[in-house]
Order: sequence, then C-alpha cells, then structure tokens
Amino acid sequence: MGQIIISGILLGGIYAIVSYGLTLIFGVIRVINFAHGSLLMVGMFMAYYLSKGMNLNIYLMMLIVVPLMFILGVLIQKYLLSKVINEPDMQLFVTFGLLLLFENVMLAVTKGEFFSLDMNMGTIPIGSLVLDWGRLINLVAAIVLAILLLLFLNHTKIGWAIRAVSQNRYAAGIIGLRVERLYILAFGLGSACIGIAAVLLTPIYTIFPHVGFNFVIVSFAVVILGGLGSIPGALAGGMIIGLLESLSGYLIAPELNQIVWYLLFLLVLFFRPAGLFGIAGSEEGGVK
Amino acid sequence: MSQSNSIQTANSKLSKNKIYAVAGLFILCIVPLLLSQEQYYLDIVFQAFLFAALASSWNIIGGFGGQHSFGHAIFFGIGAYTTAILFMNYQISPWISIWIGMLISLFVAFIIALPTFRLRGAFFSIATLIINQLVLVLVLYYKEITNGSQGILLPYEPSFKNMIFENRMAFVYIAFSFMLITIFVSYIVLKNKLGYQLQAVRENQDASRILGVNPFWVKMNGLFISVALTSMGGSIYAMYIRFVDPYLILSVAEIGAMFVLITMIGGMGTLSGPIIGAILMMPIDILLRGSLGGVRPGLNIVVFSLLLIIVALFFKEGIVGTVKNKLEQRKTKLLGEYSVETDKTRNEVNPNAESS
Amino acid sequence: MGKIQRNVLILLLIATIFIVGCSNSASSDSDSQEIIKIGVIQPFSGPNAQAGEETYKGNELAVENINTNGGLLGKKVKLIKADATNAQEAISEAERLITKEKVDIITGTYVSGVAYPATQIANKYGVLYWETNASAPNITQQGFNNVIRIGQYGVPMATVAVNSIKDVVAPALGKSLTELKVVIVHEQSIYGTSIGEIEEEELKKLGAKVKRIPYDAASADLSSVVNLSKNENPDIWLRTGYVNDGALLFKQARDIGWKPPVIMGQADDNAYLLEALGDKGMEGILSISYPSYDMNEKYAPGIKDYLDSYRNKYGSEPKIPQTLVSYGGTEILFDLIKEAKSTDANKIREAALKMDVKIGGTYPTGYGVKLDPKTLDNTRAFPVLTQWKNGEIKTIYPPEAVGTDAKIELPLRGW
Amino acid sequence: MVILEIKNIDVYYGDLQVINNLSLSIEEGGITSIVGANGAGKSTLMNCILGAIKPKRGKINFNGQDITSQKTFEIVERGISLVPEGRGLFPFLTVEENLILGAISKHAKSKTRENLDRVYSLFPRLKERSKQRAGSLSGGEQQMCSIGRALIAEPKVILLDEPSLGLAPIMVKTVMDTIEQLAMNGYTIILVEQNVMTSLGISKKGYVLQEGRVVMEGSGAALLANDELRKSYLGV
Repeated sequence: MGQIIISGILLGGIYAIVSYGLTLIFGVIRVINFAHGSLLMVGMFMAYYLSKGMNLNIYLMMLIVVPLMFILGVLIQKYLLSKVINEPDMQLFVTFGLLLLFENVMLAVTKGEFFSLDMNMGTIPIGSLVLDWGRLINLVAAIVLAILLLLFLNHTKIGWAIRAVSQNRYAAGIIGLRVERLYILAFGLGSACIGIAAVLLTPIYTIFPHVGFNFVIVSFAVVILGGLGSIPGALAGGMIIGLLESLSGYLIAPELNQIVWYLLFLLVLFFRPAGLFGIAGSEEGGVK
Repeated sequence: MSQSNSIQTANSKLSKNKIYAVAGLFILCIVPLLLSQEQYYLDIVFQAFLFAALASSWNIIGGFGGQHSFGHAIFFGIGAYTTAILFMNYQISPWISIWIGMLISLFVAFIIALPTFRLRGAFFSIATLIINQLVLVLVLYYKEITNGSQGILLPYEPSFKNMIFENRMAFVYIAFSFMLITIFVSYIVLKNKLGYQLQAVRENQDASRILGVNPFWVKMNGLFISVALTSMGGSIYAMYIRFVDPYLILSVAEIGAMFVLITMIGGMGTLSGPIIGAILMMPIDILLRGSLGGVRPGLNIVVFSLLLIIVALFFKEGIVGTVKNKLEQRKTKLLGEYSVETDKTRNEVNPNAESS
Repeated sequence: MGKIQRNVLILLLIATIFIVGCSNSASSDSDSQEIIKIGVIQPFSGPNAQAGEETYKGNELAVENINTNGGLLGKKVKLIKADATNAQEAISEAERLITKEKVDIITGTYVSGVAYPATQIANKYGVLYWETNASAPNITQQGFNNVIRIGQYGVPMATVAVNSIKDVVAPALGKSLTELKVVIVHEQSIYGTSIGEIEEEELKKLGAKVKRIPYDAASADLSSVVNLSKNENPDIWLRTGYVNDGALLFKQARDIGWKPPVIMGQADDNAYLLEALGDKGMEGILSISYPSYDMNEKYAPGIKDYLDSYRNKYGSEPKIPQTLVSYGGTEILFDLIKEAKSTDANKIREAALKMDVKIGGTYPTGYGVKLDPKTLDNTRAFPVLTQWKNGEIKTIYPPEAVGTDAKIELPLRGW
Repeated sequence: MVILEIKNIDVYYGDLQVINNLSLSIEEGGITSIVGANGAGKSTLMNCILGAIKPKRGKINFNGQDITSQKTFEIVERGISLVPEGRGLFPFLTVEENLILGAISKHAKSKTRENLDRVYSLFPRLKERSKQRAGSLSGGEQQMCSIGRALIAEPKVILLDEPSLGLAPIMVKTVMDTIEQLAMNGYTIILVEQNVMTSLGISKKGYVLQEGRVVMEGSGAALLANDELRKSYLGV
C-alpha cells in the first residue's frame, strides 16, 4: 500500500509537469490545444536524438530542447494561431491539424519505430519501500518548476501582464499591453515547459509518434481540476489524479484506474468550476 | 418583431447562395463518383453523406446552440450498439432498433445534460470529452452486455429486413436520405422558435434569459434532436461496417471530434456548412489514403493535415461564412450600397488589430 | 483582391489533390495479364504503423525472391499497399484494392479489427484473403470460404504458452504444476484478452493457481499492475501486450526491484524491448513468439537465406519476429498458387485443403500446413518459446526447433 | 489649441456601420462631453480613438500627428488613456499590480513609483487596499483604481467611458468631482456619459451623438439649455 501511494505521488509529478505548459497555453490563450501531446512527443524525440547523437546525459539536453521548444511555440502562435486570433473555432481546428501533422511527420520520419533510453539509474530503498531515480528527479523538477513559474507570474511585470491578458484581454489591450505578443510569449513559455517535461519523461517512457496522445486528456483534467491558470493548482491537481489513478488501479481494477478521477473531475467541474485551487469566478474570465 | 423579420430576410437571401454553393460542390465532388458506379467510390460517397448528416446533427446543438460537445460519439455508439446487440441476440431488424437506439440516446442525453449544461465554452467541451472516455471504459468493462474489447461482429446476411445489402448503392441511398432528413430537420429547427432561441443562447445565455428564454430547456431540446439523429447515424454505420469496435465507435479522435471539425471547416451554425465540410473532407481523406498511404507511413495524413491548416487559415469563418462574406463584399462594391446584416454583427474589439 | 486570388489558389490546390487522388488510384488495369497483384492491408499509419511496415517487409522479401526466380505461373508478382488502421478505413481500402487495383489476392493483417471488415469485403467479391498474422480467433469463424489463416493465432499461442510451462518451465523451476502460482497480465483489447483468457482456463485445468489482471495498454502508469502482481508472489508472470506497455511494465517492475522467478511474454523477443531494458534487463525473459531467427536450418530451412536477404535489403536485423511469419506465409501462398495454377480463391482453397506438410523441415517458419476444413485455420502453425541470453534470442522450445544446444535457464536473477 | 481631431470617420462592425462620417475636434484642457442614447456609437468612438477599432475611412490626428493607423500601445505611448466602460480591471491582480501595469509606456515606466504615489495621494482608499485583489473592491473603488491606472500612464488626454454607470449616487458625485479636479490639473478629458445633466454641467463643450452621427454640438451650458435635447434626453 505504501508503495502504491509512492507510485501515485510520483505519477502525480509526471501529470503535473506535463500540465504546466497547458496551464499557460489554455489558461491564457483559452484555446483547447489538441497539439499539446504532440508537442510533448516532439520534445521527447528532440531529447532522445540529441542525447544519442551527442552522447551526453539526457538531463543536459534541457539546455537545447527547452529553447528549441520555445521557438517552436512562438512560431506556432505567431504564424498560425494569431492569424485566427478572433476565431476560437478555427484555433481549435488548427491545433487539431497540428496534432495530426506532428504525429504523422514523425511517423513518416521514424516509420513508427519505438525508441527508449535505458538509463537504469537504480532505486532508492526506504525501509520496505522503493523509489526510482527517474521519477523522483521528475517530481523534484515539477515542484521546482512550479515555484519558478509562480515567482515569474506573481513577481515580475511580464508575469502580471500575462495574467492580466488572461483575465481581461480587452482591458489589457486598451492600457497598451501588446496582447498578440503576450500570447506569443505565453505559447512559447508553455511550449518550453512542455520541453522540460519531455526531457524528464524521455528516460521513463518508450518514445513513438503517438506517445503524447495519452497525456492530452489528463493534462486538461489537471489544469481544470487545479484551477485554470493556477500553477500550484496544476501541481496539486496532478498529485490528486496521480494518486487516484494509482489507488483505484490497485484497489478496484487496473482497467478501471481512471474511472475515479474521471468522476471526481466531473464533480469538481459541476460544483466548483473554478477548480479546487482557483479563485471562484476565475474560470469565467475570457470564457464565453 | 422587426428584428426577427430582418433575420428572416437575411437568411432567405443567404439560403439562395447556399443552395448554389451546395449544388456546385455536390456536382463537383460527388456526381462523377456516383456515376462511375465503382464500389470503391460508392463507399466514399456513402461516408461523405453519412458524415455530412452526422455533422449536421451535431451542428444543431453545436452550431446553432453553440454547445461544442466532444462527446457525440457516445450517442453514435448507443445507436451502433443497440442495433448490433438487438440484431445479434434477438434478431430484431435494424429498421426497428434504430428507434430504440434513439430513445436510449435521449435518455442518456438527458442524464448527461443535467449537470453539463451548467458549464460554458471550453468547460462544456472538456466535460463531454471526459464523459465520452468514461463511457468507453464502462463499455469495455461490462463485457456481458457489450462483448467488451472484442466488439460485436455482425454476420453478412443480405436482406432488406437486415439492412444489409449486396450492392453498396442501397447504402448510398440510405445515407443520402439520412442526410436529407438531417438537413430538413435542421431547416425546420432554424426556421422555428427553437432555432432563434438556440442562437440567442449561443450569442448570450444571460441575455437570452431576460428575453424569457429558458436556456436549459432550449439547449436540452436542441440536444435531443441532435442526439436522436446522431444515434440514427450510428445504427446505419453499424450495419454498414458490420463490426462494432468500441475503440473506433467511441473514439473521440476518429468520431466525436470529426463531427466538430467537419462542421467548423464547413461553417458553424449554417445549414450547408456541415454538408460542404463533409463532402470536402471525407473524400480527400479517403483518396489521399488510397494514393499516398503506401508511399511512406503517415504521408497521406501529413498532406491532409497541411490542407486542413491551410484551409483553416484562409477560411477563417469556415468555408460557408468566408465565401458568403466575399460574395457580400463584392455585391456591396458592385451596387455601391451597404447591406446591413443583423445576424453577422461581430462585437469583437481587437485592440491590436492590424491596420487595414 | 489578393485575398480572393489566394482563396482561388487554395480551392485549386484542393481540386488538384482531389483529381490526383482519383487518377492515381485509377491505375492501369490492362497489365493484369502479365502480373499477379497481391494487396497488402496493414496499418501503415497510426500507433501500429511500425508493425504494419515490418510485417510488410516479409511479403516484400518473399515477392522479390519469387520474381528473381522466374516469377509465378510465368508472371511477375506485384504488391500493392493499403493503409488501414480501423474498420472504416479497412472497408475503403479493401474496396479500392479489389475494384480499383484489381488485385488477385489480399493478405494482411497485424490488427484484427482491420481484418474483420476487410475479410467481409474480400468475401463479397470472392477474392482470397490470405491471413498471415491476425490473432483474434473469430476471424475465421465467420463462415467465409475465402479466408485462410496460415499463421498462428491466439489459440495456439495460448496453448504453447501453457504447454511450455508444463514441459519446460515447471521442471526448470523444480515445481509440480499444482504448486505453481501464475499471474497473467494482459492488455485489454481483443489481442491480449483472447490469449489471456485461454491461458487462464488451460492453466486452471492443469491445477495451477492463476490470477488474471487486464490493463489498458495506453496507461501512463502500470504500477498498480506491477504491485498487484507482486502481492501474489507468483512463480510465473505471464504477459500479453504491445511494445510500449511492455517496456513500461518491465521498467516499473525494475523500479520497485521486483523480478519474479519467471517472466514469459507474447512476442517480447523484439529489438525495442531490448533497447528499453538493455541486455541485463531482458536477460532470461521468455517469449511465446513467432518463429525466431536462431532456429536450426533443419527445422526451418531457408531461415539463414531469409536473414541474409533481410540484412541486405534493409541494412539491419529484423526488429520483430512477425516479419518472418509474413515471409513464410507468403511462400506457402506461392506454393499453393503453383499447385492450383491459379489465383482463384476456390482453386487455392481446394489445393490448400489437400496440402499436408508436417511441422518442421519445409518452411523457414518451421510451420507445417494442415487446414482445419471448417475454419480454414492452419492447425500446424505453432509458436516457439524463446529466451533472452546476453541480448540475443534463443529458441528453446519445441525441442526440434532449438538451435545450438540452447537450454532454458531459470529462475531469473535480478534486473 | 486643438489636441485631438477626428475627421470624417466611418466605422463598421462587420457589415454594420456604427459611426457615420463623424468629425470632432477637442481643444486642449477642460472637459468635453459626448452624450447620446444607447447604441449611438459613443463607446465605439472611444475605442476608435484608442486604435482598438480601425475606421474604414477618415482620419484621427493627435497633437497634429496622424494616429489613424497606429496600434493601441503606440497611441497610449503618445498620451491618450482610456478608462473603459465597466472599469476593465484585472480582477485577480492586486490593486497595486493593476496600477503599475498602467505604466506601460516608455516615459511612464521610469516614473512609476512617483506616479503611483500621486495616485495614492489622490485616492487614499486605494493605498489602504493596495494588496487586495481588484475584484474585491466596491464599485466606486474600482472606478478609482481604473482612473488611477489611466493616470499612471502619464496621459495628456483621458477618455472616460461611462464612469458613473452602476455607482451609488454618492459615489457618482465623488467620481465627477475627481474628474473636475483632473481637468483643473491640466488633463484634457473626454467624458462619455448617459448622465447627461451632470456631465454637460461640468463640460466646456459637448457633442450629441445619434446613430453614429453628431447631431448637435455646443458649449455645455448651451446644450443644457437646448429644448430639443432636454426633451429627448432628459424627458423634460
């Protein structure tokens, strides 16, 4: 049982870290970004190829992958999404197109083969329980990144501006904030966060063109459960879903491991749409 | 009073354009394929018609009512499963079980809508998406009823009663009729009080309440019509494919989201949008698969997705909306007068708008 | 207006694609006199694209082989790919192969869900559907007389798993069957479920204690499966699933430092799992698998040639064992076409029903051929048991297939 | 001296024309009122001056320079600020964060601290609540915060869109007093109001808008004395 709780927390770290990017993108730009998972996949392939090609430690690849992903995010927002900035339907459509595009470009390149980094960094025994390094590093990174993002959003003017745009796009525009630029920045930062997640997940998962798909729904759930745009919320939301998935897989049945958090998510959505950690009413900002 | 009149005239003026557009595209894309009588092309035509109808059904609640459901695969699945289970276990003809599936869909829609209609925008979409996943898990788990992950395999026993035909043309007729029914129903909805109420709710739910509209029931009625038709489509699809595979039938990516995307690209909330969207998207998808699918894995979808993105960027308001705007602009220029359209008013203010 | 022009341009683009699509698929059918066309339905896109592609390579090698040796019935053989990842696409593509491409025979399919509708379409036109890979039992139970499954499927795979536990694994552990505790974990789609259920049933008949745990192959976390398995403290951990879930399952077992005495998977003798877990991680893991590449020439004649031609053409070792199965299956097909002097489904079926080849010694898969007259399943297509040793796959069961004195080594040592 | 000049602008929302061949010229200093019924195009005009909506035809000059095609942030930089209808605050940012975000332009940025103190001395209430979320303020306090945010950008011209809307009568008076005080401090004020009486009463000049056109203009007092206006807007 203790082992299951540890697994749940470590899984929570994974869900949290893949959700930060979506918190910024969905929370600020309010577009249902279907391409979220495929961005993660692209990041994982980048990390894998670079690490193999340069024969360097995977975690060092963050120095390259994160800037590259930032640029990719900037390009997507600047040349695609901002062209349809007043058409939320078409934004969604474009992200779906990107999902198909990224997945299948990688499919065409790799022919769908599977890639894994065998790190086998060993385990840390704590009494009768065992922790593994890969997930532990990820969990620590998830907490550190949450703190950094929180500091950025709450204590820098750019952070205020990003939050301002997410709360009232019109007012942000008329006081002279450059909304389109902030959107580009938000998407770029979101993608950079996805890049961090990608590097951290590369030693844990097998990489193939559809690997990101399974993280899309859970990421949306984490972001909304925690409270739209709330970084501590995403961390907590990830933990809750990770624990619930782990526990219900163990106590009910592995096939039904997601059913409890689906239900919890729906309950929260119905009775507290601001999320567990969002301020009541915050979900309405920018949502029609 | 005068408001609604002007909408009506605007609509009837537009519907003429729409009819031309639909007819043109129809001839361009479908007729040559139909004439060929090739079974392969008939399959494409069938799928185009069927998905046109399904997108139209989705459009009633998603387009007119602005409730972007990503969970319509549930009702598609209810139709397919009801037909398949009743056919296999009780030899009930699909012509009868279609209606049973519709009833079950209505009931399930009511249950799902009770809580979800409190939600707005993206929250509603994501809630329906999660419910779709929930239903998939349950369908896989309750094997006694659904046969779990194995799905249900229907035998090939052609007869009219079984809704299984040797010639695919029969299915094309069924899909075509189904499409006509959905267009007709959409038209009726649009022309009646429910249509205006749905649009009012879409534009501003709170303001609509002031006008004496009960948004909950308006949305519920729209949803009922929408899911009944979707369920019907599921039944037809089950008899066409004769294999009810839960991973396909209840797939958000391959079924549920398709309804939304087809409608978006064609023109959300318009009569002809979903039809045009499907008649363009489905054949292109299938033909690209046929011609590029074997060249390099995924290449056909690379081309397809690029096309989608390009079309989305150039037809920002959907094909119907954008073409209509272009036509209106041209007309304005030619006649030198300003036509005022109340239903297309965009009250959006973009502080960072590029100078035109 | 530039914008209108652009729109027109886009419309033209779409129209062009459309026309290209039409004309491309309406390829020449005048040359059907000189060539035999075989359509290959596989998932060439989607999550199973890699398996589809690798399986296709088997067809390709066999066809190259026959064409360099003078062809078939005096004609060249040509393969035509068709990409289908689900039932809907399977219908479209099967229709295209038969009515547009005018193929003589269809072969496939890695995904059972694609095989059902595709076999139905083939049946409608009376075209032979030569099934080399699909594992779902009921594909051949539809009563079609044009669907022949030459490869192994779920039932023999489960049977061999159970038999090898009885014959090799239990003795190696020094336990009797009634003392054995087995945990079966499998992914929950038809592939894993059909095999897992038969295994459970057969093992219970033999008196072993069995627990079965299905799971979702798309899960981001399988720790609950691993921990539930560990709680049972089994002697044998029996797994059926795909590559990515297999890698995750094994890695998560390694992460909590649990390795049962025996791990036996279905087709876990592939290069991807080796990359994921390394030589040390895979050491000793057993696989019920498709015929493997180290089988001796006596049992599997032509396997060395096959390996050489694969390496020559694709510049690597085969990634998954399924390639050999489609290769061997295609060779049997060619023999039957020669025998029947036709590609007609009925004539080939007649010839196939008459065929009686004993297991081992004829085909590079080691398969024999003897069709079940009712289902048209090959009753002599059996998987083998392999074990990972120092990063190499060693066939250890059945005894006739074993390579150079490979012996089972159990129990497993740590990760 | 004319500080803001609007020449023959036409503005459309989609196909709907909301402003029709409208011209205004605003003298430096003092309060100019723009009044009119709902839907007369007043808010549109405000947004148009600020570059948030672009006119299809016509020109807008500020300080003798053409700003018609400039973007909002450039116009803000030049010295026009808008206090939008409904305050337009960022409800989940603190009062202070809201205010500081107003100092976005280059010249205002360096003097943020100083201007912040000025706003706090003008509205001591805001200082007390500087760490509170803006959404938790009362309507009047929010209006102060919104005005404060406009001031901090160091504008020459302040546009106020319905500042008294939804406020208690006592707060309306406070807000109007503040506006008068701002005008006395040398800001040029353009005031859009439905509260015709109050706004014209403190204005040196007024315009009456109807269906996107200027139908009347004159000094505040003259307009207040106009019978037709009194009839249609004051119900007298």
